[in-house]
Amino acid sequence: MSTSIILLCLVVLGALAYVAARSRAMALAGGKPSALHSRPGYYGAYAAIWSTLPALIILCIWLAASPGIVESAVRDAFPDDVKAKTAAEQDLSYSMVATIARGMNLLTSDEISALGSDTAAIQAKLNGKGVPLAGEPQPFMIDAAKTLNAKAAGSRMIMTAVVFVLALGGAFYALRGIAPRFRARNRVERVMLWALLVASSIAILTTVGIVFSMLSEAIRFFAAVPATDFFFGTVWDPRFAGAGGSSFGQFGLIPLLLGTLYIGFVAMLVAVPVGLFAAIYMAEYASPKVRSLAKPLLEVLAGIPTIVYGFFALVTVGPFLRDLSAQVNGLLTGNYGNFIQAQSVLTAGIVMGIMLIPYVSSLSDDIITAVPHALRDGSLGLGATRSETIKRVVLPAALPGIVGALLMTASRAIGETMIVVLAAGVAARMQINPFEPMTTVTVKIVNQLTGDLEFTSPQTLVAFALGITLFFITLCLNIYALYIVRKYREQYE
Amino acid sequence: GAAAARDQIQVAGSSTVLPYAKIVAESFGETFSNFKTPIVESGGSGAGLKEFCKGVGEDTIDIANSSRSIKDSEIEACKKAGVTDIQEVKIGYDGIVFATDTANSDVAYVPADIYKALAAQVVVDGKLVANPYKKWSEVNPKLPDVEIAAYIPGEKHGTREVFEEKVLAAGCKASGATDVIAKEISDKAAQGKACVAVRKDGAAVDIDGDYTETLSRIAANKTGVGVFGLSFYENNADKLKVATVNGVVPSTETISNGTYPVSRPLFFYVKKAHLGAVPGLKEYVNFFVSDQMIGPEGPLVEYGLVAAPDAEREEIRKNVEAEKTM
Amino acid sequence: MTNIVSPIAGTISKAPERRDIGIKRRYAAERRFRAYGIAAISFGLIFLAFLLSTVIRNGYTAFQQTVISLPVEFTEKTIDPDNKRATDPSVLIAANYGALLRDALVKELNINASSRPDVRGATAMLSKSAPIQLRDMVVADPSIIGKTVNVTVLADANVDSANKGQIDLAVDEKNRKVNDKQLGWMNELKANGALFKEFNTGLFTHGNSSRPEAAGLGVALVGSLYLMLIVLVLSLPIGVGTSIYLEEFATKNKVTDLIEVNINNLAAVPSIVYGLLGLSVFINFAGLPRSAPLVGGLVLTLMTLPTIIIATRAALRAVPPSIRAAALGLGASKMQMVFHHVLPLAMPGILTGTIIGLAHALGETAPLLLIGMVAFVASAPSTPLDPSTALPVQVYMWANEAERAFVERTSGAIIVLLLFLIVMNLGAILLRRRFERRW
Amino acid sequence: MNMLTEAAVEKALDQKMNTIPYKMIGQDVSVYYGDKRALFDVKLNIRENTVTALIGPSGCGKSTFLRSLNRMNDTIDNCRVTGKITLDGEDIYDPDIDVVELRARVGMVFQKPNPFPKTIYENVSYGPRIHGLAKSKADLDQIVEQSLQRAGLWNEVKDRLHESGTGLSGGQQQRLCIARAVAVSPEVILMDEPCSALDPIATAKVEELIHELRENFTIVIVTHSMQQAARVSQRTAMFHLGNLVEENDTDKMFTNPDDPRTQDYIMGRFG
Amino acid sequence: MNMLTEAAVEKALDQKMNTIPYKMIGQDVSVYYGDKRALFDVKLNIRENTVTALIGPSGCGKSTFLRSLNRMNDTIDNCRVTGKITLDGEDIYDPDIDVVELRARVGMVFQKPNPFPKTIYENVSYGPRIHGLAKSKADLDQIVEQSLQRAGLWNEVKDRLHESGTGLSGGQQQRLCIARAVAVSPEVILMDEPCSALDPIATAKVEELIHELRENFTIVIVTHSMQQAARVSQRTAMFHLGNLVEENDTDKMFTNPDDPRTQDYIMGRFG
Ligand SMILES: Nc1ncnc2c1ncn2[C@@H]1O[C@H](COP(=O)(O)OP(=O)(O)OP(=O)(O)O)[C@@H](O)[C@H]1O
Ligand SMILES: Nc1ncnc2c1ncn2[C@@H]1O[C@H](COP(=O)(O)OP(=O)(O)OP(=O)(O)O)[C@@H](O)[C@H]1O
Ligand SMILES: [Mg+2]
Ligand SMILES: [Mg+2]
Repeated sequence: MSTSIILLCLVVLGALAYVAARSRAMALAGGKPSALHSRPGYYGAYAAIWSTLPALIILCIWLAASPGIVESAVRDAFPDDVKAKTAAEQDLSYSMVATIARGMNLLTSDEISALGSDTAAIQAKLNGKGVPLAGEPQPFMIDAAKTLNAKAAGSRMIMTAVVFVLALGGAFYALRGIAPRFRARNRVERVMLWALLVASSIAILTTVGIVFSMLSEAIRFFAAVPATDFFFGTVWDPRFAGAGGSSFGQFGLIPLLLGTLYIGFVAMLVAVPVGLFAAIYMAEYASPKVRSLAKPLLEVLAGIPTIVYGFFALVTVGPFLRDLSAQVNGLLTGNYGNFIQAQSVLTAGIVMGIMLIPYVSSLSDDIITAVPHALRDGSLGLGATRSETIKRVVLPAALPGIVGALLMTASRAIGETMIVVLAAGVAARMQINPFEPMTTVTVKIVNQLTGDLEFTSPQTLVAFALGITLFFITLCLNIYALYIVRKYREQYE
Repeated sequence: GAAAARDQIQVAGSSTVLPYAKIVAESFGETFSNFKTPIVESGGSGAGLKEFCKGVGEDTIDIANSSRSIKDSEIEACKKAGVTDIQEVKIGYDGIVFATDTANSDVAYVPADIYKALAAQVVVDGKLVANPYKKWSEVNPKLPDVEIAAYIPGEKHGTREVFEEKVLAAGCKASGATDVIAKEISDKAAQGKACVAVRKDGAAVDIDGDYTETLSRIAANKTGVGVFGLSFYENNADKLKVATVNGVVPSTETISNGTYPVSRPLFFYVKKAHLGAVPGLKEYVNFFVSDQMIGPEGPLVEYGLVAAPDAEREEIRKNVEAEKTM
Repeated sequence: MTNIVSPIAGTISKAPERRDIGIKRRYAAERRFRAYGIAAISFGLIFLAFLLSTVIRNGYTAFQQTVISLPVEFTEKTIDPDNKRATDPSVLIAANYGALLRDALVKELNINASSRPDVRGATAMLSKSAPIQLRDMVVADPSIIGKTVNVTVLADANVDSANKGQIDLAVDEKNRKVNDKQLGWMNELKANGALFKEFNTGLFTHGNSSRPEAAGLGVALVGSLYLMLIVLVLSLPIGVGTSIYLEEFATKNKVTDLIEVNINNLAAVPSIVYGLLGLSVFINFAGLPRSAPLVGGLVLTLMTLPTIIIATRAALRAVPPSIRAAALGLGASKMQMVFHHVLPLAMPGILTGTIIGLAHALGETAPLLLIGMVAFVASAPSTPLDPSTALPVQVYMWANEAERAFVERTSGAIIVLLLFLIVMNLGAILLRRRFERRW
Repeated sequence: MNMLTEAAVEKALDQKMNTIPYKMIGQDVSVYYGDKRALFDVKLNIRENTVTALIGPSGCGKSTFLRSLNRMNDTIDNCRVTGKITLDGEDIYDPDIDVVELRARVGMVFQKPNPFPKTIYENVSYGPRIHGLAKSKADLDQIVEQSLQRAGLWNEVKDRLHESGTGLSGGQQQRLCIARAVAVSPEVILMDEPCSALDPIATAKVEELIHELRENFTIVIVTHSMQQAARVSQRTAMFHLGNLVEENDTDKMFTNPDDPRTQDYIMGRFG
Repeated sequence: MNMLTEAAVEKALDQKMNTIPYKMIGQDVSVYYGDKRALFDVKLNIRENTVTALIGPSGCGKSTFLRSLNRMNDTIDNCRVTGKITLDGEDIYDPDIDVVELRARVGMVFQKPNPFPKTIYENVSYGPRIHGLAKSKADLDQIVEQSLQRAGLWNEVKDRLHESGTGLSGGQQQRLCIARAVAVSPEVILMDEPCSALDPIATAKVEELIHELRENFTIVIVTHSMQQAARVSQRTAMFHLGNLVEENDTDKMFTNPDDPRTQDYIMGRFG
């Protein structure tokens, strides 16, 4: 039975269990719901959970585990000469066996027996069914594939049986356990709590996934380039080695890191004051009409694709700043030379800052609005002006939330790519002038990953090293930020 | 999962080849109404080949587009994953041109000028020094008296290698810098690299984006010089003025007959194992290399591809027919 | 009203000496503060207006398309000379429909049919998709053969640009995509009413194409719709569930601190890294197909989760404890307290997080690059497992096209993307307003 | 412990009310907020169908004790309760006990009015709804009306049942909270200064309601008004600095208290 | 209107206090919350250095009137005030008037304790600091100590001035709010049921404080305790359903009110 049909059956079974348990509970209570410990719906949910959840868990585990078990069984049956080969070659053989097995499932049993062990014919036949094989299969593979299919089918049959037994057993068990004083709600809520726990574990799993999806390639990078050259190098020039350096090039992280922090800092310099003041105005001064209009409008800024901002920086903001600087310079010194480059830290920072405004404003607005009114009354009643109230009472009370919002904004600034590419360029330089171009870690990650470079060379692999390094750096920053927030948190009410 | 067999060709790789592959894919879908239009991913030659070398099977891609030939290490990686029989198909050439804003006067470069203007180190008075030139006219009095600002392909681009090899290295040699470098640097590999190292003081700007970005940069800085693909230039001839190299105006003819020096071949790679299995794949490859597509009259050339000479095309087709692998 | 100060009743007290509480200075500060607020909002809105007006100015023309209406004679001789269509329908597909159009155009413009350059110049004015259009007409209804029908076909992108005045006629003829002769023909057709602009429905229905005039956002729209549905359906419950667990149930200890830091950190992970994750987990490990909206949706979900979680937690934290106490005191379980009282009160904040998160997801290209969604896809996906692209991808790809006609389409696509965003947000904003209440 | 219990039994024998069974028994109840100890070994029994008033100066731990009777203290992170409290003989701090069920049986009205930001109707009907006390909409309507009437609020709000509960005045809000608690018909009702926001008339009504409820319910009320304690309660307990100073019949307490501190407090000599 | 004023004048002649000047005069004050009218043409004068108590059943508009005296109603979105209120003869609703200065002169203590989520010290020093009343840190320290002492809180908190104000018990919180208001030394202090969260001892302290403050300040207090009104005030005003029923000397009010409704209310006949 296919997985989706099993799932469908489970859903139906769960629904039936729900209805049955609910009416049984009602019957036991004599139609008086207050005689029950929990509302009747909870009894229904309890039975539904018992009838589906264990079965589902077993189903998932089985589906995840059985291919591995079948694989090892099939591999054990490989001829000795195959087993003598390297692990990589065995892997290849197995993947071919798996492909053949998959292909055979598309054939009728008559076709299979007609083919016998004619390997070339099998390849042709499978090709005809749209299943490509890397080469002509060896005879042992045909048998192995047949074993694989047989074992897989057997496993599936047992699984189906187990799942249905579990489902029916669970439903029966739950129905039998129902009694008026039975604490169905507590049980259901415990399952809900577990569901919530599982939801929050997804964040952890994501982290694990990110680390693992980068780790192996990062290790390959560090095998080629010494870690010290990477972490402490001050030159980023992957194709040109410095005097006496490695044979690949210079992979200095520091200029990228500085660029990341610098551009992020300028962006925050724009976004934080503008966003915070906008939030304060919307929450404290603006009429509901203005607020309900301005807030979603500002939120549009967050929704514009960053590539649009990028071109905006490239075509409009950059040249504008350059010409402006030339004018200013001319007025001051008489020399009409521009001191701001068209692509610079400043350009990228400003444009990115604009993109980040709604992150600060919308979140802070919600947080400021949530500060209890009594606090404002208290301050106003003492003769404070509105702005004093905001500065001294409302903002401090809202601070933990606002810091959270700012953290998220900063995070977004660090992770942004397109704007930087177009507004600040891709040149990794180490300098402190905000009017000159610099670049960021993320830009290099994207570029090294998506270029025409050889995918096996350190030049591409460095992207993974950069990714993992950035990941740990931001992790440290976040830990520090949490510490700061904890220290200054003020609880109201 | 044991999904049903795939009925759509999957292609990934170079963004330079993408427009050509797109045209072919679209025409293929229109001409062969029994096959679905192939999916052509962008993402770079490296990423494309990486996917290509993941293995054989309907859950892997069939074709990798590439703006450079596959490297040995990549073939090795392919082999490790079971991708043994790879068919290399050259589709033509990509011309690389220098262009400025139309408002500028005509420019004519020789590689030596470009080398002197853009190299990290140049020879002055027989010594290797950090590039001192600020204006083109300092490099060569015949060139315009404007600040050097060149928008060259970033290091992630395959074009960069061609630029280094065909322009900088050639200029290095022509200007006689090679000898000085050979004297000052002993390591052979480092000598070659010194020739093609580009200055990093802001006069030469790496562009990691596409040619549209270069175009925008030139629009923002009218005296700048950009490096473009021939096709891109031809589509924007009203905004750009092309420069001659060694006195030759770049065009499909001058490149294909070899007089214009800066060009590179474009390829795609096919998994032989997929040829019989993925419906339409064989037809697609044949269709791609037919004169109807890559011939001098075909839509690819109209878009800006430099067609390979007749004999070469014939050779390509023969190899495809024979399913010749690397 | 002066008579209230009756001499007999209590007199009005004399005001005591005023303390100096710096009223002037403080009011100036107040006004400044307020002005900062107005300035901040105006700054944001002016930039928005500027950005939008730029986009719209560049892109509004994309919503119109030049078409040419021609009386096409579906001559049997050209389509099916050997009259085999009854037995072999494929002849209808292979037939030379371009010739029909060429003949119609030659006749319409009175061109000397033997002048090859002229004929080529004239047929170049029609889209290369036009023959396909005729073919589809004939395949759908073979009885049309032999008749003359007025067919409206797409004009070539260059003609379209020229018709919209986007081609600089001052440029030398040979550096121009439309030559003077073609301009003359265009004017002639225009005068006859055969060449005109109409609303560009193709922009919303067609798949991607290498021909600007035929390229549309159909695939991208469906793809983005799938993506957003998946992101919404997954990230909202998971995000809210996580936040509820961390905020209401988890005991505050090192482990929850770790999770909190971890989530904040995920928000800082560059989006392309999520692409790497998606590639290795969903495609390589779980075996899901490339270029599929399902995978894209999963990747974007993971990317959006931190945003939603952070916003939701802030919103939950802002719900007054007295409400929780009230519910618990009535004998509500903690679950009931959360779902009946706390969550509805936190809804505005949650929706804000969702709006921002979804907006971010809607505009993101980088992670899609690695899972194969930045691709040329011609036909719309029918399930979330079929290859597809998304709106920002289409913007990204069109922005990189060499042909000039894609410039307006790029801006047009951005406009559509923003409209999509607005429609999507409108729902959330209306919901948010319903939940918004001061207490 | 045994000794203490014996002493308590002896004391109980001395009293007139010794025939009334205990609804709740508190033994050596101590409460800590983090390191800070707010209650010191309080031993206080609550008699069935009796109104017990808790009095004492501000900050002496009245609310803290009250909240430990229905485990509302569980919701305060760093709050820890030791000792034993039973309800009908069951230890309410037993891990097996269902705190939700406990709180449905031991209802609570808080010091600060805290209506839900929902309509008045929803505020009152919430409890009955989650506990399944009403079979039909009509049932529910009736419970709502009855509860509001008992809380003396019905006439003021009957025309705006579907307006927000937070729009009421302070006094009205508190009465709404009382109505909400009463609607669940718990066995014990804990009230933390329920009348501190009410005017005398409304207070009188609530006191009357308390009187009426006493027939079926056990009530514990914290009040800072000695008069109120005298009016409504049969038993009074006096706290000071986290200690239970004295627990006695209300009549006795206000006329002839055993503990000199009670005397002093009632006479207004300290606080 | 004229007639009413004349009647008031006659009434005033009858009173003993007619020599005390008016600090605030309210004429025909009506307050609307959106469409709902909460006060109907209230005419009430506040005498200088006098404690005026506002009494009346819950929801009758006491708080509303009080809040209109320092324009705290401005902060409620849909609230509108008509009529005229003057402070020392100046119309406080005049567009030229400065609400900040007004509120610094007319301070307020609220019904629900609302300490800022800051330390106790910062809570009290907040007002003096924004108004620049202290020249030095020592000055400020002194103001803080004095205010806390006046509010009867000093001994309880002097060792933890730098802990959070929200960590105090309800009663302590309210006294902190009183200290905070007193610290600005306003001319008029409005108190909205300031003692509703306090125990009798603390209440007595606050009442004493009110007594003490009366020498220098004008005080308006809303209370639901008739006893308290009788104890602390010299004048009492009785509200009912948004109308001012009667305003009179406290003594007279509680012994021989002019209006039968006052009589009824004091006797507990309605509410
Ligand atoms: N959540 C808390 N955390 C820390 N300490 C607390 C907390 N709640 C109360 N306390 C402290 O515990 C002691 C007893 O407080 P409780 O609220 O029980 O007093 P109370 O008798 O109810 O006073 P009041 O009459 O003012 O309400 C006080 O000193 C108070 O400061
Ligand atoms: N913000 C508001 N919006 C709408 N109506 C309100 C608002 N505040 C008060 N009211 C209404 O105005 C009337 C007077 O309320 P007010 O708070 O002045 O009464 P009160 O006499 O202070 O009562 P209490 O003794 O209960 O505090 C009440 O009917 C109340 O419902
Ligand atoms: Mg208390
Ligand atoms: Mg009030």
